[in-house]
Amino acid sequence: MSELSFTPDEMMAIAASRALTNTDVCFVGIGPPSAACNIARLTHAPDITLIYESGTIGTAPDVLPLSIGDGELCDTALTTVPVTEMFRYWLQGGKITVGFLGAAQIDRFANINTTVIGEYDNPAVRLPGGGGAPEIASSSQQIYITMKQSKRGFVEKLDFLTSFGHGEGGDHRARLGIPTNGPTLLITDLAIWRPDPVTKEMTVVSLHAGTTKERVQQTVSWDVRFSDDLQETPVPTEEELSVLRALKARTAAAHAGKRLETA
Amino acid sequence: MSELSFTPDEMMAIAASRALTNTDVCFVGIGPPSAACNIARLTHAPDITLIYESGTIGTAPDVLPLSIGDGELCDTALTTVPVTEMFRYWLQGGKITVGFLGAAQIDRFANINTTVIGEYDNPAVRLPGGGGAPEIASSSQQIYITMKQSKRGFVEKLDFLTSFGHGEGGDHRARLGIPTNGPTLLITDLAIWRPDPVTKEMTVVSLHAGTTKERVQQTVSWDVRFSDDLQETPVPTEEELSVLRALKARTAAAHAGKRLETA
Amino acid sequence: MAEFLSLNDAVKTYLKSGDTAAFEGFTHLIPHAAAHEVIRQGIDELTVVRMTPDLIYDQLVGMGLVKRMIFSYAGNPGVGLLRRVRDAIENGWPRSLEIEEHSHAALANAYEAGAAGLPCAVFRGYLGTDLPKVNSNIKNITCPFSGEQLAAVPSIKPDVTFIHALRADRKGNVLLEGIVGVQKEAVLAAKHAIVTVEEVVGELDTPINACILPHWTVSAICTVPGGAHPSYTQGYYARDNKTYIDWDPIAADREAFQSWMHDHVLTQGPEVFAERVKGLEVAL
Amino acid sequence: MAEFLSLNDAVKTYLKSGDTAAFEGFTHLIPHAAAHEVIRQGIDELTVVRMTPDLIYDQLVGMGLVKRMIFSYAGNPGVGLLRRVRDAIENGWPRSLEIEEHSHAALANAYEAGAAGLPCAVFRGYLGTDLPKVNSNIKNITCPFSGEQLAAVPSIKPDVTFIHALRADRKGNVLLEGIVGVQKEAVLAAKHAIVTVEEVVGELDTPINACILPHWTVSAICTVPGGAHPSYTQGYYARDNKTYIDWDPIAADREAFQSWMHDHVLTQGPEVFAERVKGLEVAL
Repeated sequence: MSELSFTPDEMMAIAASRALTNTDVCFVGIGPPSAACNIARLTHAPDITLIYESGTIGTAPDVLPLSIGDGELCDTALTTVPVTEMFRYWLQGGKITVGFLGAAQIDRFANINTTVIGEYDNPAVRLPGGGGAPEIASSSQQIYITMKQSKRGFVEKLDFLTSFGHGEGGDHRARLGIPTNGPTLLITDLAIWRPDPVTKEMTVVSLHAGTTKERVQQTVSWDVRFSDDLQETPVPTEEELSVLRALKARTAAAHAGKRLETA
Repeated sequence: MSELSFTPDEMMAIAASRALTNTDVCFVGIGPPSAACNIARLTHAPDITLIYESGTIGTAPDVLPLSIGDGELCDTALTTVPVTEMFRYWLQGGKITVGFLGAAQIDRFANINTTVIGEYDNPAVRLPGGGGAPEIASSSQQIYITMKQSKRGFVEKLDFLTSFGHGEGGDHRARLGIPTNGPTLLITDLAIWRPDPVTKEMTVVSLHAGTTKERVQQTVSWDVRFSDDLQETPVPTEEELSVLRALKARTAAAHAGKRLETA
Repeated sequence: MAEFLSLNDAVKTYLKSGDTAAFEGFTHLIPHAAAHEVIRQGIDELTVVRMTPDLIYDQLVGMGLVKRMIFSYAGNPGVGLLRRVRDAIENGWPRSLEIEEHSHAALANAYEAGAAGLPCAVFRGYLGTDLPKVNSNIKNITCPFSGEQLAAVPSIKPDVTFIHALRADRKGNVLLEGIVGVQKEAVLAAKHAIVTVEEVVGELDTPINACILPHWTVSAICTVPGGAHPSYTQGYYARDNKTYIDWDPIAADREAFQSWMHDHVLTQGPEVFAERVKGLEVAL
Repeated sequence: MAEFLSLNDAVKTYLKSGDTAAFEGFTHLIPHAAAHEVIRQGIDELTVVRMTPDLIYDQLVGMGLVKRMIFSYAGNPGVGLLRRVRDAIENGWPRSLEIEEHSHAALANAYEAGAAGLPCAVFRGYLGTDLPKVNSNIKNITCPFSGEQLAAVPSIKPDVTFIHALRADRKGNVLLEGIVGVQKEAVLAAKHAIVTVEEVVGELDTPINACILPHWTVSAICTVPGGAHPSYTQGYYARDNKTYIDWDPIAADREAFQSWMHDHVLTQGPEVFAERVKGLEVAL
C-alpha cells in the first residue's frame, strides 16, 4: 500500500482519533466523531470512555451506530442511564473532557450553525437543529469539531448561532460566564486548526499530506490564518487505516439489511 | 377474647388502618404509621401501595421495619428508586394520596412540631427534626396523623412549626399556594379527629370504646371541639387484632438479635 | 389505574383533537404502532412534543395532523433531514407548522420538571446561542446564592404520553430496560399514559432497581408485539437501520409519501408490527 | 481515577482538617468503617453533611471533631434521639455545634444540584414552616412563567464524600444496588470520593441499567468487608437492628460513650468489621 492511498475522509477521522487519550471521557456525536472515537479506542486509547447522549456510558461498539441509541451501544456499555441524568449529572456536571461536534456552518471563531440555512422564520433549508450541541459546547471541558471544508460551510457569518464557540473571539466565553475552554481543535478533510491563544481565531496548524495553503483558502469564505509553525499531518499508519476500514466494513454490512443479532 | 381486650395503641393502629383503601398510595413513616399501613395491606386493602422515603415503592414487608430503609422493604418492593427521585417525582410530583405523619407537638389546626422543645437556638430538647415531613405535609393529597394524646403533645402553641397543617385555619393553605388538602384525619389512642369543613379546627368525630369526652379534654391543652354527631369507634375485630399481634410478634423477634435472613 | 385495552380503544378513549401529546422513545422503544393508530383515527390539531421527532413525527406532520411541534432535534439520525417536517416548515405543506425549538438539555429538563410537578425547569444552558431570540419560552432565572444566571423553560405536562415498553405484568406494572430515555418522566408528567408492550407476563422478575412504572401511573396497556419497529426493543428485536435509510427517498416526495402511508398505515392495523420484526429477533 | 488504597491511606490522602465531608447512606450502606477511620485519625473542624446523621455523626460529634453539621433528620431511626448530638446542641459538650437544618426534600435536591453542577437547587418546599426563619440558606425563587414562588437552597459540593458499596471491579468501577439513597449524587458532587466495598471482583456482571460509578468518578477504593455494620449491604448481610437499639444507653452517658469509643473504635482497625457481620449474612 503506497503512503497516500487513503481518502481525505479517512485522514480526517484518523487525525481526530489521535487527539484522544486513554483518560478522556468523550461525549460522542454520530458520523465522523463516532468513527474517530472508536478508532482511538481500537488503537492507542483502549481505556477511553465513550458516552453517547442516549445515556450509554463506557460503550465499546463492534460496529458504528447509525443513531446515537443503537442497541449495540447499550449492549456494550458499562451502564446506561436516563437521558435526563445524562444531561444533568454527566454533561452539565462537568464530567466530559471532550465533546465532539459536527456542523453545517462554522465561522472563524468556531461558532456553529446546525439549525437553518436562511432566515429562521422562512428558511431555505430547515436543518435538524441543536440537539445536544448547545450545552455540549458550553459544558464539555473542551470541544473538538470535525467537518469537511467548503465555502458553503466555512462562512463569514452564520445564518444562526446554534452552539457557541469563541463568540466574537478573545475573552467572549469568559464574559458570558462560560468556564470551559470551548473549541480547542478543528479537524477537517484538509487540515488541523487550533484557536489562537489570544484572539481565539481558528488557525491552521497542520496541513494534511497533499494539501496546500491555497487549497485550504479556496474552501473557506474568510481570510485564513496559518500558523507560523505550520506542520504536515502525519499520514495514517497501516494499523490506523486497517482498523478504520474494518470498522466501516462491519458497519456497512450491519446497516445493509435485516440481520440476526447475536447479543 | 373479650370485646375490650385490646390496648389503646392497638386501637389507634387499627383505626388508622381502616382509613386506607386498595387504591391509596401511602408515604409511610416509621412507628404507628408503618403498623397501620401494613395492617391495612394484610386485611382489607391487599393492593394498597406503600412507599417509604428510602425509595422503596410497593413494599410488602413481612416484619415492620425498624428504620425507613430496612432490607426487608427493598427485598419486597416492586422497585427501589434513588431518594432524589422519590422526593421529586413521587412526592412533589403529586403521586402520593396519603402521607402519614407523627408528631411531638400538634396544635388545634394540626400543625406539627418535630424539631425542638423550647427555643430553637437554646432548646430544652433537641428533637430529630423534619426529615421528610415538611414536604410530605404540603405535597401529599391528604395527610393522616397518628399520635398519642397528652397535654405535652396537644399544645395551645407549638414551640416550632415543622410541618404545616391548616396554619391559622380557614383558607390558610390556599393563601400560601398549597393546593393539597392537608390533615384530613387525626387518629389517637383515644379518638378520631377530622377538620371542621370551614374553620379547619380539628374536631373529635369518634371516641374509641371506653373513652369519654372528659378523658379526651384532660389530655389536650385547648378547649376541644366535639362533633354534634359524635360516633363510637368500632372495636377491633378478631382478624384485625390477630393480624396486628402476629405482625408485632414477628417484628419483635426479628429486631431482638442477629438472625440469618432467608432472602 | 392501568386497564388492558386494544390500541384502537386506548387512543379513542384518551386522545382528543387539540391535545398535547408526547410520543417518547430515544432511538430505542419509539412508539410507532401508537403513532400509526393516531394517524388512522385522524386525530388532528395536535401539539406534539418530542426531543427527537424522527419518522413518526415526519409522518404525523406529513399527514397534516400537527398544529405545533415542540422539539430539540428534527432529523433522521445518521441518515439526514426529516423531509416532511422540512416541507411543512419551508413550504407550509400540507399545512403550516408552528414550532417551539429547544436543546436536548432543555427538553430533558422540562420533562423532568413535569414529572417533578414543577412549573419550570432550571439548568445551565443556551449560553451564547441564538435560540432564546426565537423562542420566548426560554427565560433566565438568577441563583439567589451565587448570582449566576441560569436558563429556565416551562415544564412539559402532556395530556397524553405514548411509550412502548418491553412488557407488563398482569397488574399492569410496566418494565423499561436498556436506553430508557425520558420515557419515565414523560409518563409521570402526563395526565394519561398509553403504553404498548411486547407482551404481558405473570411476573416481571426484574433487577432490584429496575425502571418500572407502577400500574397506577398508567392509563392503558396495549399488547402490540413489534410495536416499536423500525425502532427496537431491548432483548426482543434489533433496530431496523435499513428501514430508516429507506425512509429518506419516500419522504422526499409528496406522492410517494402519501402512497406509502396509504399502503403501510391507513389500510393496516397494529397486528402488522409483529410481522415487521421477523428476522430482527435478538438471540438471548 | 480510582486507586486501590488501604482505608488508612485513603483518609490520610484526601481528608483535611476543616474540610466539608459527606458520609452518605440512607439506612443502607452507611460507611461506618470510614467514619471510624476518620475518628481514629482525629481529623477535626469538619463540616459534615448528611440527610440522616445517625450513629456515625453521633460518634463524630461526640468525639468533638465536628464544627458544623448540615442535616435534615438527626435521629436513631425507629429508636429515638441522637444523644451525643443533643448534648452538643443543648449543652455544648464536648464543644458547641453549629447546625444548618433542612428538610429531606431540600437536601436530596441539594445533592442532586451538586451532581448536576448547579449552584442551587429549586423545588417546592418549606411552605408554611418555620425552618426558613432559622436557616438563611433557604431562599425563594420565582418561576418566570407561572409566577409561583419556589424554594431554593445552595447545592452541596463536599470536599470528600465517603460511601460504602457492594463491590468494585479491578478497574475500579463501583456497584450500588438496593436502597441507593443519594450516594451517586454525593459522589458526583464531591471533589473526591472514597468508597469502601465488600469485595473486588473480576467482572461486575450487572443488570443493564445498574447504578454504577465509573472508575474515573472515584478517587480511592478500599476493601473493607462488613464496612457498613451495623447498617447493611444488600445481598451480603442484614441490618443489625439490635446494635442500633443498644446504642441508645451507650450514647446517653458521656463516660459510657467515651469508654465504648475507646474499646470499639480508637483501639481497633477496619478489619474488625468483617467479624461484626458474622451471623448476619444473607442467604442468596
